[in-house]
Amino acid sequence: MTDLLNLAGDFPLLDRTVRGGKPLVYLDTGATSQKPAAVLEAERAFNSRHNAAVHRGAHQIAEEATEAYEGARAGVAQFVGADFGEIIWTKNATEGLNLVAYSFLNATLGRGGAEAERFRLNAGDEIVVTELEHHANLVPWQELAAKTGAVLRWIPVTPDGRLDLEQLDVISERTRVVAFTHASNVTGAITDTAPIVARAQEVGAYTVLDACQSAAHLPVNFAELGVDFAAFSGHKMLAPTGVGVLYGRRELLEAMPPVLTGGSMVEIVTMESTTFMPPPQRFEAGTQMVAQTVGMHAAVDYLTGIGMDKLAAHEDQLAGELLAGIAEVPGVRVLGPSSTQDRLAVVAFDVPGVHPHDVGQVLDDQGIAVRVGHHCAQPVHRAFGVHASTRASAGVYTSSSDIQAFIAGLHQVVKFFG
Amino acid sequence: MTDLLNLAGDFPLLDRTVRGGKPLVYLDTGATSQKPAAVLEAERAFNSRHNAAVHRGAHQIAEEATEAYEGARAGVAQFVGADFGEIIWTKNATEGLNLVAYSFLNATLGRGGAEAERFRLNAGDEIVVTELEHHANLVPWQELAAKTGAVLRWIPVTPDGRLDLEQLDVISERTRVVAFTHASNVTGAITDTAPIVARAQEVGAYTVLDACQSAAHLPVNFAELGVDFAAFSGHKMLAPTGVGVLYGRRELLEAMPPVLTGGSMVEIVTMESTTFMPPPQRFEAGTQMVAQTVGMHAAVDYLTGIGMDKLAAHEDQLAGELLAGIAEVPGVRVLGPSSTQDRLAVVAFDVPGVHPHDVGQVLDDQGIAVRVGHHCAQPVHRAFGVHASTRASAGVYTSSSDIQAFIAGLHQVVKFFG
Amino acid sequence: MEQLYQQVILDHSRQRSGEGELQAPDGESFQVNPTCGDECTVQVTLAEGAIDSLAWTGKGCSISQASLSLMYEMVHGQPVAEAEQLGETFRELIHNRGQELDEEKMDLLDDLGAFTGVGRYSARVKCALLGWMALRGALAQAQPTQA
Amino acid sequence: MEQLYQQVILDHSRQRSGEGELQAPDGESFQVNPTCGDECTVQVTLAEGAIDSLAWTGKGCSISQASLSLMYEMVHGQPVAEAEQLGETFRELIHNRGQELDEEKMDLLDDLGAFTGVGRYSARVKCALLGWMALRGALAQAQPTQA
Ligand SMILES: Cc1ncc(COP(=O)(O)O)c(C=O)c1O
Ligand SMILES: Cc1ncc(COP(=O)(O)O)c(C=O)c1O
Repeated sequence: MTDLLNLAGDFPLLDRTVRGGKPLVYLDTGATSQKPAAVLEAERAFNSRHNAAVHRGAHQIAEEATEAYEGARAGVAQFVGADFGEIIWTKNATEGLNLVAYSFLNATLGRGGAEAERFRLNAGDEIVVTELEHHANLVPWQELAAKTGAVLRWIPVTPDGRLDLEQLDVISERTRVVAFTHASNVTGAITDTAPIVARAQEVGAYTVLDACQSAAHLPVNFAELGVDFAAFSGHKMLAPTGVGVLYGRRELLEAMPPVLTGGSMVEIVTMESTTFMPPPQRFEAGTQMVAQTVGMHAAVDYLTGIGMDKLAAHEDQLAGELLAGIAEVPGVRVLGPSSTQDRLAVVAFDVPGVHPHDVGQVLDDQGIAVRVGHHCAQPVHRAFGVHASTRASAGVYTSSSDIQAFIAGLHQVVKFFG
Repeated sequence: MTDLLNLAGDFPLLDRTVRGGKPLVYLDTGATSQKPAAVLEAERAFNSRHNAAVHRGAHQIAEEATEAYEGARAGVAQFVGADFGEIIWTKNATEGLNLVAYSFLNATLGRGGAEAERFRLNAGDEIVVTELEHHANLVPWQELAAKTGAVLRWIPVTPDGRLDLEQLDVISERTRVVAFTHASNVTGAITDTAPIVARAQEVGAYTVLDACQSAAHLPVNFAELGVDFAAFSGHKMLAPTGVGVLYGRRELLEAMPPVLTGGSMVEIVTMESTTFMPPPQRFEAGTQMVAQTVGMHAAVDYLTGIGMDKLAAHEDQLAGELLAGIAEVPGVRVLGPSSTQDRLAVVAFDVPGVHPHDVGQVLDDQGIAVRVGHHCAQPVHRAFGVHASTRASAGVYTSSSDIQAFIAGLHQVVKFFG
Repeated sequence: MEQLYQQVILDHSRQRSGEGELQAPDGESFQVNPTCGDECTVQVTLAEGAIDSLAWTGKGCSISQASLSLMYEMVHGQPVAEAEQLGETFRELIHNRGQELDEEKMDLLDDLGAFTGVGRYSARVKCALLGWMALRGALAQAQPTQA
Repeated sequence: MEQLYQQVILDHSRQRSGEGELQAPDGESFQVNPTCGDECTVQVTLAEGAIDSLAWTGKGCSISQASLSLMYEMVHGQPVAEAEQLGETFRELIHNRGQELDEEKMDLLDDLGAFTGVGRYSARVKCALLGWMALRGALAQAQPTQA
């Protein structure tokens, strides 16, 4: 049994009450996390001391802003085992995943010249995704396939909500891209990436990892994982909204055409044509979310201060408590692995005969915030034969008493609609 | 003579000092504005009271977050004379302009079905931009032209840095898009939009307005201007970084295919295909910059509280002081109109024989923050026969004594390098 | 809770009226609630300016199912104009943030008044209105364009 | 200000050495500073492991022009290895945030020591190094690949 962390006091929002004075029990971290005071302070300090356009001014505040912005890049790079130049700021993970797909589209349309030819997709080429994906790592690939004539194939899920690694021969010589999640936001399953990366490398396909749920809850090192690209969002890992990261292997980024174009990513612009800067600038058009990158820096510093190993152990403990508690509520079915092995503290479940909206409403009435719906992952719900589910998810600030309150609330739900 | 506003006290950053204790004179608002305490407070309050995933939860905080987010949309819509559903959140203006270009590209590639056919570009179609554009409203159109086979043409600038409205026959029956700026970030010239919009409508071309500098400094009403699309950035108008707006006429947005795809913008997702929500959601994939939209709401409320007419008059006064002061510095040439008629308080200039970096450095040494370089607008600099310039730009918090300090500093520059 | 989940809502969500499909509808509309993927289809036939028959299918929460069931009971057989009027009044109630409307309107709404509490929960507004949106779509399709 | 704009810098920015073009360079490199669009081209010919001739063109601020001019004076005619060594040391100085390096290195840098103050202004670092980046590029092109 691990010693649980006790950090809720760092998070201003968590001491509020809801629905007429009930203390808030926040179990919706899988959707978005709350932010520690240290993050809010960092953003505030930037805005009231160092705010200026970065990479653009010769004046002192502009220098300070540039250092804060690039310092944040360095901090995040270190946090995920990347080089400085391999970190591209995006507004969220969704943009990061789309960025890869659109850069490949642009290459296919002849942009980026000969260097970018390796990213072109032809009719008959295949893109492999998985049935477990969040829509953010599925729909952009459907769109890319539709535009290039490539064919979409997918790795199915097992009955306990994991990627079915027996079916890796979906990845073939025709496969050009393999896009898959590092951890599911529905089943909580953590992917064993090694066989997928190995298979993709064997056939020369690019790997794109959705690290939204993993980067927030586990130690990750993209260089060690050997993936080509990875995307994650700040708001899920204690950072502000409006900032995310795309990781790309330097050698690839250097050869890829830009997607968004405009200021701060060009070298020479004439009316007729434009040359582009090297990465990461090439992919950061216009004025960026500077204050939010500073918040993101503070967030990874906060997480590093705790230690991602400790955080993972903390959440592992909570996942166990969640699973054990739910198992005692009659009839409730967990959509995902029933043990904590390779699993996040993200637990979606079905209460037969009671719609998730109604489950959520009764919990909300007791001050317990969970998420209901399809969690932006309709296919995996369909695989489980349901339409939607209720999901409880924990974070660094979650305590055992939060879990207990939730389990008690769930008993109430069953009673109310029983 | 107008009564000048006296609001610097509302802006925490402005009371700081630089370069060893010199009071800051901030004349770089054209690049990015400082933020009033009211904006920082609004963001902070959201983060510490109401932060949750929007449009997704059944719990109370999620409801509050959704109301804050959509309330911000309503506030901004009103501020620019748009309907609620015509406002799309973006990370910056650059993304907004790219969004239009990529939606047209997607339509050209067959996405969006028959409804979207009207946006398809064919070889020989023309896109008209202007020599005055910021790279953000030039390079995306170069890229779209290169990908679709359309031809890029442009409206030239006059010797005093305005669009040459004598040359509107660049817009022809072949023109499909006319992209132009509402106000130049280099010359400060405010565009007389009516003849351009009329000419575009005559030939059935879509109009795309870069409203980055105008929305921040003038009353604007997109419905009255009659443009089809317009983009602007929060960070230039007292709002946080990381949030911008694309305005699009509802009828057009409803027919356009999405660009970024993922969560929160879909209806039904199967592994094979996806249907999309109506606008504005269709264009807002993934978790948005919610806290920043709340900050943007507070910013437009702050501006509305002052009155955009009053702000414009305030800045008009400062523009006059800037132009008069610069005129007395021997040899200095203003790149743009020399009177305040239809002109912002954004004044770029050339000090013959002294490179803008050196100009900026000497000013910086006196605590005066200006911008140096090409200001993301190389073509207009080329039109003026220079490579780069120094730019002083004012905002709601700028005072006459800021202008005086700057003019004194400019005399110093000439002396130092004389 | 009891304010939201009135007995009539719970009853209708279990014992649903009007579920089914028509063979030859004059109008039909499919609606989705994108938050949760809940969906419904409403079909109508018209005769002499009235809703001659109505049927619906769908999956969703107790609020959306009860709303469809009660809608069926209240509008089927009624003149189109009255059904539309009722829909407008119901929308007004649901957007009233948990407050009742005036007496006349509450009288008109009858059992639909049980949904008053839904208005307090903005995330549930769409649930209550989903069926009514589909009804509006189905009626629009069934009627000759009024231009 | 005087710390940044040392007299030697001001002098070299006005009286520039080495500006021009070579007829048949062995290596050449074009560099841009994207902030301001400043650019320069450096050309070299090599002979017996030394920089036989060097010429540059460019437009830019006093710092970048003076840096190119002084670079010309110090490396032209010098062995490639020494020029590269000097470039490394100069880069180290410029990244030292306005502090001098150890005596030995400052001796090596000689007049280039005048650029020490540039390191205090991070926005100007690129200006001071632009010419040296071009030199590195030109030398790389001129030399048979060392693999
Ligand atoms: C006229 C104009 N257009 C476009 C932009 C681009 O705005 P952003 O960098 O916020 O996307 C700017 C500001 O840099 C601008 O001044
Ligand atoms: C697994 C997973 N992928 C992608 C996303 C998309 O992230 P965002 O909405 O921040 O772009 C999410 C979160 O919603 C997620 O949980």
